[in-house]
Amino acid sequence: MNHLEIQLPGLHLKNPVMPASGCFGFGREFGGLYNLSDLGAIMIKATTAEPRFGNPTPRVAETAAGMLNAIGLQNPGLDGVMNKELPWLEQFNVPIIANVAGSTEEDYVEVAKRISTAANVHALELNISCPNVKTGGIAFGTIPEVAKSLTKKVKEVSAVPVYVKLSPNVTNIVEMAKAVEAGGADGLTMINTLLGMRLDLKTAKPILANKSGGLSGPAIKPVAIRMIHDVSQQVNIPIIGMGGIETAEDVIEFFYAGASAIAVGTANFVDPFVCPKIIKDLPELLDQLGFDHISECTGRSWK
Amino acid sequence: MNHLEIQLPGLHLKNPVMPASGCFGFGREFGGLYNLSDLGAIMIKATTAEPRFGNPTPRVAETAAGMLNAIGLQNPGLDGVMNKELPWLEQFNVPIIANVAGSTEEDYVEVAKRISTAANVHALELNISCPNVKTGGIAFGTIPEVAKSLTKKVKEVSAVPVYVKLSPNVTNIVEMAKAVEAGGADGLTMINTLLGMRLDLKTAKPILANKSGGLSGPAIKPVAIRMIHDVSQQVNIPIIGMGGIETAEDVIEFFYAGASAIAVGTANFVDPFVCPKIIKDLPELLDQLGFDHISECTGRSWK
Amino acid sequence: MIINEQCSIVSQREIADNIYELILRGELSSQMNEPGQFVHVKIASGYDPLLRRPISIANIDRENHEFTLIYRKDGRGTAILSSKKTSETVDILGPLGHGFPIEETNAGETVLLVGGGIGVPPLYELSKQLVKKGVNVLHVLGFQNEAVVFYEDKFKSLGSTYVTTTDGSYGTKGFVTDVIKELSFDTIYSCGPTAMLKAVEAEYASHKKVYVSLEERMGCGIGACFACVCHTADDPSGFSYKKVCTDGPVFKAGEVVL
Amino acid sequence: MIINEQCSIVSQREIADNIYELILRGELSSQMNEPGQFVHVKIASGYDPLLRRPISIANIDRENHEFTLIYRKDGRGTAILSSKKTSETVDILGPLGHGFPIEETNAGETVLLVGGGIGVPPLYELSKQLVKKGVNVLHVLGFQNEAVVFYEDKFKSLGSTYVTTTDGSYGTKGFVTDVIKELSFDTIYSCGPTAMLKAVEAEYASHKKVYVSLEERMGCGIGACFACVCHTADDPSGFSYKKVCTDGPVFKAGEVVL
Ligand SMILES: Cc1cc2nc3c(=O)[nH]c(=O)nc-3n(C[C@H](O)[C@H](O)[C@H](O)COP(=O)(O)OP(=O)(O)OC[C@H]3O[C@@H](n4cnc5c(N)ncnc54)[C@H](O)[C@@H]3O)c2cc1C
Ligand SMILES: Cc1cc2nc3c(=O)[nH]c(=O)nc-3n(C[C@H](O)[C@H](O)[C@H](O)COP(=O)(O)OP(=O)(O)OC[C@H]3O[C@@H](n4cnc5c(N)ncnc54)[C@H](O)[C@@H]3O)c2cc1C
Ligand SMILES: Cc1cc2nc3c(=O)[nH]c(=O)nc-3n(C[C@H](O)[C@H](O)[C@H](O)COP(=O)(O)O)c2cc1C
Ligand SMILES: Cc1cc2nc3c(=O)[nH]c(=O)nc-3n(C[C@H](O)[C@H](O)[C@H](O)COP(=O)(O)O)c2cc1C
Ligand code: FES
Ligand code: FES
Repeated sequence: MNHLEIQLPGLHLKNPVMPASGCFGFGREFGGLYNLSDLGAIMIKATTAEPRFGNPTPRVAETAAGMLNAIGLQNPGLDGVMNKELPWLEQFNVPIIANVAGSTEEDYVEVAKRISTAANVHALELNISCPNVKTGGIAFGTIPEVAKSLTKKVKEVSAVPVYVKLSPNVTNIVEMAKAVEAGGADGLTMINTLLGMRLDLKTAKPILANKSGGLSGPAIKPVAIRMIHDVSQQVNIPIIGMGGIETAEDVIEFFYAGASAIAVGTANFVDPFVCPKIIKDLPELLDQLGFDHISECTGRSWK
Repeated sequence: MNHLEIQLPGLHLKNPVMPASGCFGFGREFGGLYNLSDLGAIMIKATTAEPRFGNPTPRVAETAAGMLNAIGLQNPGLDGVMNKELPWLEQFNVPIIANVAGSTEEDYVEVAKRISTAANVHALELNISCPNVKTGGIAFGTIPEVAKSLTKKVKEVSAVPVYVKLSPNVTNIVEMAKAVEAGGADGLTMINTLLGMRLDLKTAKPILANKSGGLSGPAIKPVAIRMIHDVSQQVNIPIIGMGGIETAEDVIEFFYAGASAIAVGTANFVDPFVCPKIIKDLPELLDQLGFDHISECTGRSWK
Repeated sequence: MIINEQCSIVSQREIADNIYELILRGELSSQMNEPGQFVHVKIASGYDPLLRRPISIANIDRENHEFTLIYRKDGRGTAILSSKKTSETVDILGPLGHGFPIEETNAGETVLLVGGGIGVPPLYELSKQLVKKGVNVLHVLGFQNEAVVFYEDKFKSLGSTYVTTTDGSYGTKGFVTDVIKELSFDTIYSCGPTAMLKAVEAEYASHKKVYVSLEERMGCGIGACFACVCHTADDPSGFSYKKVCTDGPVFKAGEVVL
Repeated sequence: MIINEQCSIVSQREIADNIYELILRGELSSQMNEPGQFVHVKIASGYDPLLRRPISIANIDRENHEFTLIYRKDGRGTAILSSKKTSETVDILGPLGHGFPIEETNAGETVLLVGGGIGVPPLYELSKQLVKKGVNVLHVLGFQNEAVVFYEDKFKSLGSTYVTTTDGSYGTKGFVTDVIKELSFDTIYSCGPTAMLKAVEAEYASHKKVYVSLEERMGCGIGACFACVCHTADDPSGFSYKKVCTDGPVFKAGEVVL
């Protein structure tokens, strides 16, 4: 019996473990380390209409149990992803979730429309929450009405289900979640990074060239758990949870909070084999805890 | 020459290091470990009009490089603090900053009015940001107009300068800071804790009896630095910074961000001697970095 | 006086399944006297893990400036602690709290020490001090199963010792309360799971002197953070409270709400 | 092939002021060949510190399954690493990146190896391989001051070695570039601070073969996170880029913007 198989809108997952967007590139590097078909899905790096170089370096800084990044959505652009990256990924038996980003509604719509037609893209992840881009973006992730309208527009053009990625940098995450649900989102992914900064003791200036960046890693796990716990009780669409996951135990904690699948970000940098390791560890942990199937864990903290 | 002396509204500080509210009780326990007169100031535990028992236990949980607490503002009430705690603290040559909390505007006003008349209370810290109390409180810390109005009312009755303690759990911290400045705040203290939660692997339930709690410690330092960096450029009142400070190096980072003094919270639990240790370490560190006085560090990250 | 000291590890060994005996050397042993007090252990420098761990003092050897902790490898902190080797140091804050009041018992009286699992360790120093005072001690020690029984011989050398295991794999099958019924005594000192303490209190607090040692999640361990409070029994839903870390961990039965 | 392995510490010693030589044993040494590659070091299990640290491979000893890292105790991570003792293990991911192309030099040619500070280590393995191939090697090594000079004798045994110190406390006072002026050679391989690499590139890239090894803050070290990119020289403000961790750390001068 398979303890890990999960069905979500657009996604038939062998297991609920997938690398988080931006922490796995387009899979090529990890493809050299293990078989990508072992993964539940892959959330590929944010794709924008045009290629982007992103921010100047340094782009990462370490913090206590976390890291800051300000990559700035570097990516080869829609054409590059459609013509090179997605076809390369077709050799693996793994659904792709395409992370879609932009500065204007039109950007999002354009990327969503085309990328959702790719054979192996089974769902979109609307990145309305990237803290590292200067123009426009922030309103999409922080004003419920704006997020709802964007979700609606993207839903209209997308050939596959649409998940919206929520930013934790808001006063009321439940309100944001409800807004995008009302806009037609098929699911939520949460959380993106917290806004943070580190200063250099010697220069007094920010370590990141972009000054501030997104905080990820174990440090933010309690914030993610709290938000998923609160949101999952108020919406009727599934949540893919993320934020500091490193172990099978963390995965179960996210399910208890209310997640139906999870993504692993920063931990891929610490241990590039972490995703297959978690997938391997989960069945035994479920046994120990007395569950037949991982889906029994979803929402147990409040059910 | 003294490298550490600082003047802030209402406060003449021998040095800019003080324990943060709720992490030092009313000083009695630490008074048995070292001379409290060595401290720049003491931020005492939140005082409410009536005594409170606070939340059920467990009230703390550990997280990666941080901790969650949901003490729930346990305190002996205004009478208890006025009649027992503050008089006991008079034996030390140290200014007290009284942390004022409540559920209604009237509560705040009542406590502020009376406690600000105590001989050793040199400033108030309006706690509009405690995440661990169910009733009312949340609006004060998240809606600019509400925070401004409360600040105004408290300013009208307070015999000493008023600092407002900001919550990090908001979309726009600068807007909150400007609102309380417009309300007449003499200074800001930031940040309070981030909302977080931990679940127990065996029971699937939150570890804290209160379910969610406030995240503090090194994990939140990058969030604090980012917020102080952003706010200090937009207001004309001083900031007492806090959030994960453990060392003299951390203190300098907070000054660079824009703080004019700092408070140490969680680190007091890890090392009860941490405040005097930081005070001792600071002069040498300033020397190494080539500063004559710590105030030269304030805001260097953006100046 | 509370002291913070880097204590050196004299020895560390696994004395039962996942149960470790850690002997430390430090000057703060000179401050240790009361059985039932605890120390607050910083497992590793840095922030992994961040908070200290409260562990009871199981044995005091002031002459050699040594003291013993016995702990179960449980979560992240104790797992890291168990990997430490002789010659390494451990950051200790202590001694903390109020222990068992041995002055409540006189020479010639009979005392029952009731321990459950990882609540057994502080009873060892307590028993030693009572015996020295001329008190008769009986020990009833409850464990999950045979694999986690420890210090039985040490307790035996101080007084009669009854061991129970939940699964019957060693000693008497059942709970400590099953054995206590058969014994006569003047005072109970007890440490272990709350369920056990409650049972002991319910049965004996009305007609015997009973002292119980509590556990609660702690922040500071020194009374400053209000993490570890409990209601007092005379005001079970009011403002009145006791702190486990400084007013306890040992309370007279009936003093606080378990 | 990239391998992740717990390597055991064969030896660790401080070879100059705050400069440590760490010899590790592991099967991944069998994958090491190219001088100038690096490994990604997880300093401690757990999250303090969280990220891996990139450190160049200074010496490969495939026969004994050993390799050497030389690093400066700098921040939190290297401080913890320096406290590790023989018999402990270190979590290594590697070998990573592309190193110096020794195939660009033929036997009989003269090669100049220019190292600055903590950029010196990878030049040692490089020099060994070049000498083995029959290339004449000259070394110019720049340090801050006498206290941090290391491996001079080892380099001397491979070829002429010139040491400079910024404060003149040892060798020639000044910068490596002051010494290079006096020498004749066909190719430069260089590793050190960006300022030094820039100076070398500006002076020699137009008429000599020059290779430089870059440093950049890294996340993954394997090409997935885009932390370590630099612009290519032919498109200095466009989308075209190279990753230091996988395309580098060694680049031909003029390939990327320093
Ligand atoms: C006064 C007192 C005396 C104690 N004496 C002993 C002893 O002699 N031997 C022994 O094995 N154990 C003792 N304990 C329990 C011991 O403190 C915990 O087992 C230990 O803290 C678990 O830490 P961990 O890192 O392994 O677990 P984790 O689950 O990783 O710990 C996470 C957090 O929860 C806290 N925590 C977890 N379990 C407990 C618990 N049962 N009580 C209090 N805090 C807890 C930890 O201190 C830490 O802050 C005592 C507890 C108290 C309050
Ligand atoms: C390809 C490559 C090879 C290197 N080889 C060596 C070597 O052989 N010997 C040596 O001593 N050093 C080498 N370095 C530099 C070394 O990586 C840093 O000194 C080290 O990461 C500092 O870690 P820390 O924990 O002591 O400092 P911290 O300041 O605590 O580190 C904080 C974060 O910043 C990063 N960081 C800090 N300084 C640097 C730096 N100079 N370059 C890249 N990341 C940095 C750390 O990796 C970490 O993520 C190399 C760097 C690169 C990129
Ligand atoms: C280096 C880096 C790059 C990221 N890039 C993206 C991105 O392109 N799109 C996106 O939606 N999220 C991005 N994220 C956020 C992650 O997908 C994830 O939401 C976040 O890091 C929290 O998970 P973690 O703590 O497991 O890393 C990035 C995170 C990191 C660390
Ligand atoms: C146990 C605990 C209790 C606290 N109680 C209060 C309080 O009563 N009033 C208040 O304004 N802040 C309170 N705080 C927040 C701290 O004052 C401080 O803002 C926060 O912990 C961040 O600093 P730190 O990371 O150094 O702990 C409390 C924090 C902790 C950990
Ligand atoms: S643990 Fe802080 S008051 Fe008891
Ligand atoms: S460090 Fe991640 S791409 Fe180079």
